[in-house]
Amino acid sequence: MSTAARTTYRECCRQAIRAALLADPRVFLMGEDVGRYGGCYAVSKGLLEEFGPERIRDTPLSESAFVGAGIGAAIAGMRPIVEIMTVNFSLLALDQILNNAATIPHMSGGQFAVPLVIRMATGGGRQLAAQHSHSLEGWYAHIPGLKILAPATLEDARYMLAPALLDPNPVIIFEHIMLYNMEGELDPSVTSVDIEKAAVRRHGRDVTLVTYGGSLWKTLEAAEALAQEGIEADVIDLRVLRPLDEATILDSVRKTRRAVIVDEGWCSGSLAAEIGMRIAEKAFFDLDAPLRRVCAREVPMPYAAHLEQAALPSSARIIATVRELLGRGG
Amino acid sequence: MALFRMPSLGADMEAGTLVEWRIKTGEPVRRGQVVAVVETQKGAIEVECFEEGVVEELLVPLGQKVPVGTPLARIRGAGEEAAAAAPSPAEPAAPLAVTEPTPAAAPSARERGPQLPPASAPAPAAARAIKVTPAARRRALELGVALERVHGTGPEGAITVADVEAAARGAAAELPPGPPVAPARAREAPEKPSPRHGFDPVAMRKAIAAAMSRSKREIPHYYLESTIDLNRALAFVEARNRERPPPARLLPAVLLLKATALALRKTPELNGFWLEGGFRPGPGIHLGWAISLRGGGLVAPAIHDVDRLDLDALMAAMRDLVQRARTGGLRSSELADATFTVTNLGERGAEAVWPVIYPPQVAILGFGRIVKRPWVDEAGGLVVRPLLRVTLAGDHRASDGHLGSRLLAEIDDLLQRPEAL
Amino acid sequence: MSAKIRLDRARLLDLLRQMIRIRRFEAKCVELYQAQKIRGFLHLYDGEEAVSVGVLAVLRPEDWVVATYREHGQALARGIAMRALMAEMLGKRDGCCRGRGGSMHIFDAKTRFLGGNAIVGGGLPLAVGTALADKMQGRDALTCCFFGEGAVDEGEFHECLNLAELWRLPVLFVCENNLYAMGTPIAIAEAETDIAKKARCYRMPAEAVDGMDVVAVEAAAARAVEHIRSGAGPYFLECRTYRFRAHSMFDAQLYRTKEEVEAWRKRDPIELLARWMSENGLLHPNEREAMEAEIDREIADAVAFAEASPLEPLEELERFVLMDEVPQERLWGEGGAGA
Amino acid sequence: MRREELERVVADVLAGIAPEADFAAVKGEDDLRDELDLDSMDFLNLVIGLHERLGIDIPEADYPKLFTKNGLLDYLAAKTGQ
Repeated sequence: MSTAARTTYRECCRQAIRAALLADPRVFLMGEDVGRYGGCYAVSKGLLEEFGPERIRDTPLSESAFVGAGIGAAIAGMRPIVEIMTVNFSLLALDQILNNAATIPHMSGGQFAVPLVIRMATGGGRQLAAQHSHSLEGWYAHIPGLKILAPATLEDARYMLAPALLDPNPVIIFEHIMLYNMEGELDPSVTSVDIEKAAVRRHGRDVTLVTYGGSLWKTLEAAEALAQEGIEADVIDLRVLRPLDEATILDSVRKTRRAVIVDEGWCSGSLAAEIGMRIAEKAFFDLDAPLRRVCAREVPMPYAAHLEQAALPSSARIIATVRELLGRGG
Repeated sequence: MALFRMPSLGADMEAGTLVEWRIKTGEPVRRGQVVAVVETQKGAIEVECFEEGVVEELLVPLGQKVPVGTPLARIRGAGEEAAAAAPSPAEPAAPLAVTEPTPAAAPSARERGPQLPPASAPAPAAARAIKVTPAARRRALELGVALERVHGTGPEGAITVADVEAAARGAAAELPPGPPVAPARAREAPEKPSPRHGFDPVAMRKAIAAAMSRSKREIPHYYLESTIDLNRALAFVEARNRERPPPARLLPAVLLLKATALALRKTPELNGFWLEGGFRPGPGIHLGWAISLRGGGLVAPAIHDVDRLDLDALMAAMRDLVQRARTGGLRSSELADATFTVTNLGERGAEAVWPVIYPPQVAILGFGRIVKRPWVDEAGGLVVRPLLRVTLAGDHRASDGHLGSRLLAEIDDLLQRPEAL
Repeated sequence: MSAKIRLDRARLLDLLRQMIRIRRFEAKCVELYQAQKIRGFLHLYDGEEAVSVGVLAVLRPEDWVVATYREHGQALARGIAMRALMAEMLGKRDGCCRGRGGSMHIFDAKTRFLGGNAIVGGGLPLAVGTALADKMQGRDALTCCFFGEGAVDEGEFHECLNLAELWRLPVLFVCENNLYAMGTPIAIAEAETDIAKKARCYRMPAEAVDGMDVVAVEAAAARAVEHIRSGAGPYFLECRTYRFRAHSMFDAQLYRTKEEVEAWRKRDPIELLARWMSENGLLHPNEREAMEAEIDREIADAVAFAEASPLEPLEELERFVLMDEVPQERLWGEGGAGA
Repeated sequence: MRREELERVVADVLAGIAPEADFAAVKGEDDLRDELDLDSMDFLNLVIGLHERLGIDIPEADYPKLFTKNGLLDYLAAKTGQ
């Protein structure tokens, strides 16, 4: 049995890409500064030296062109991994993602699949302000034809890429910027993960906390604090934002009868809204309390640390929301 | 305006027959007053009312069998205006389909012609004002609990599932903590219950069959047994009784119940319910005490807060309960809210009993017959001692044998120090 | 292949026949549109036939074609069956996209026809991608990408020309310059109206050609393809053409004069070729009538086929939103290497 | 107190404990507890009833003397005769 080695989320992302490049000659990495610079968040550092410029392609700053090129290349037999520096920049490629990647399989009557993986950084917390800090994965989760993943753990960061590349559909992987430095031991017993199911990261009877990505750890922290007060929470890590693993959410809510959704996206029209609505549609008569959300405050992400922290979901806000839901105000 | 409804006295009760009104139209009623007697498959049960006010109208005639939740009477609160005579169209008295209308009633119904409720019957004011969660509303329907009398503890004061279940178990959850209520209420028991209050043995057998089948089907029982030396406990009872006239005397069973209740304080995981796939702790230590009935059958009414009763109060409660159980004078709140059950075979029973858990409780304790047997005492000497075999059946979904063992060990320990009980 | 094309009679007759086939197919489409059998937007290629026919004449089966929403000409010239095309126009199950694409989104995996792209400029990145894949996998294939001069306004045009040249990708960029982006004349949209010149700024060989002269188009395309297949990177062709009809069906054409249209009609690519062939004894009397009669029979058959085709069942609505395989690879073999 | 009177008092007290019990049908040497299905609580209630009706003390140590019908009536006769 191998022993657990100390590693980081960033290293797990890198090893996942490396393993994919080794496993399949059709795989290549393409994006801004992925080669010589080593990746904006240093995920692809060292890969250029190992795999060469054909397979670790620095691109010009033309998101639409290189994302669209990834789509075309996937259609024509390759398995591209396209990196977009941050979700805010992905808007420059939204045309290609929505109008081509997500629609061509259906629009062509099933003649063309787009086996493409797009990775991008998301989320706030590093004082990067309003053009580098948003969580727009909920927008992407709105789009039929895409699969949306949000690895929150080392194991998911390490092992989600392989099934994503095997998938015949365009898969977008959102990596939260606050997780890259997260250190831990990669569970040696895990050698693969699925990209279909949510994971219940903590079990409890009193309330269901639904979250994903960077918010998972705040939510788990809140759940531990609540346990000290005798409130036991189920914590669901969605992992897959589209298609949603509705069964896991509903099973939990039917048990606990209460749900709080924690989502770093803005509240209005959010993924949290979607999850809440699904619960309302399918588990209404199991609810013993109103649904609640803890989302980012509705402002462009500010720069100053105290403002940014106030805008982001926090474990304190999660705790307060759960307390209120269980009638334990104060 | 409040409605007094056919209460649910247990998860297996679906309907009841109104056999006696203890109130009349125009009379005042107090909270907790026994207002009616209802015949169930478990026998006649006095039913308390949880409203204050004046009886405005009795809605169900004697002898009618109605489903749980059916309004039985309308009670006008203090200061409220008298309402129109007709029952609220949204809340019609609903006889069970199996009940044939009496020949006398049928013609008058024909004379009146069909009476359909208006298409848009307004909801009763109380139903509009209170907040109830969807799950609680469904649970209330299942348990036949009138939401008007449930106190909400959820967000914005909403009634939650836990509130409904607490209300269904009786008024305990609504009363402020204080002296136990069971002995005080015992004084209201009728001296001579009418013969029709006896239990129907066939219906009772069916009820026991349903509950016990469900238990054995759903609950993975585990069993633990200990033999306890009762030498000190019996000597304590004997010495105490020697100085007292018969009405003040104790039975050894009192010590067993008290020891059980005190031990449960240390293992709260065994005192409560398995509901919706999870354990819910009981609101207090309310021991169901299995009482066998003459002519067969069994009831297990609850004695509330046994851990807080002194031995004399507990003995009084037990005597009262046995008396009323055997004459059919049990109250609604006593039958539905035990958090743990004890069965005691007594001096003429078998040496040990492996009891079956009463769902949704999670454990039951069985005391066998006290027998004299050889025993090795603390000094290692062989002696003859009165021994008692105590058997715990636990719900393995809710607890493990380790916890059960702690309960038995604690009971043993307490029975070796009877003066502390 | 030499850049000089052989212009024997059979070859010229085929060019003429293809252009007439497109023209008459679309005329039938207008009829069906007005009978409300075709709906949505319908963009006609009337006047521009020489561009697709001339360019696609020099392509090979393993090459990719990326077109715009005005792509009936490219679809027919590329060899997509008229029956499947007409059934798609009618939104039927036997349409090439099973009724999901319609006029603006024609796809055909067998001929590597990657749309039917109805976002102006949106097809260019795809073309860069298919060319990148071909190059990385060492396949001797190119991607021919059609777009209008309106796409030149888009950022994607510049991103893609840059990227294709930067990476020396086998892309033939074909700009169908018909002078109007919907109703916007190029003069009020572009500071520099010489489009080929823009391409040259990206160090890409580029030429402008008379898009009404199918022979000239074919000759230019042949030169372009030779350059690309030599491994020298992309090539840019601006075909100057004109659409005789409205942008789409519901267009009062307030942006141009009837006189301008009439002047261009004198340069109708079909009549231009037919007249030249007649003058040189290459088109015999009655030959054109016979050709048109045969084409009309094919169109009638395609309409009958499309009318008879069933509708896609509603249960199939959500099919192909997510795929469970990569069907184009099943068609061509792993890696898309098959031809 | 005469034996018939005592027998009536006992039957009366028993009726409150076990309404269907037929004390008259019990034979002299039969164990009351077995014949009338009395458990320890019933027996205590019998003792309490007799104590209240007859005003006599019945120490716990004497309980075994009360188990048969004859024993009970003899005991009560002796107590009330004192």
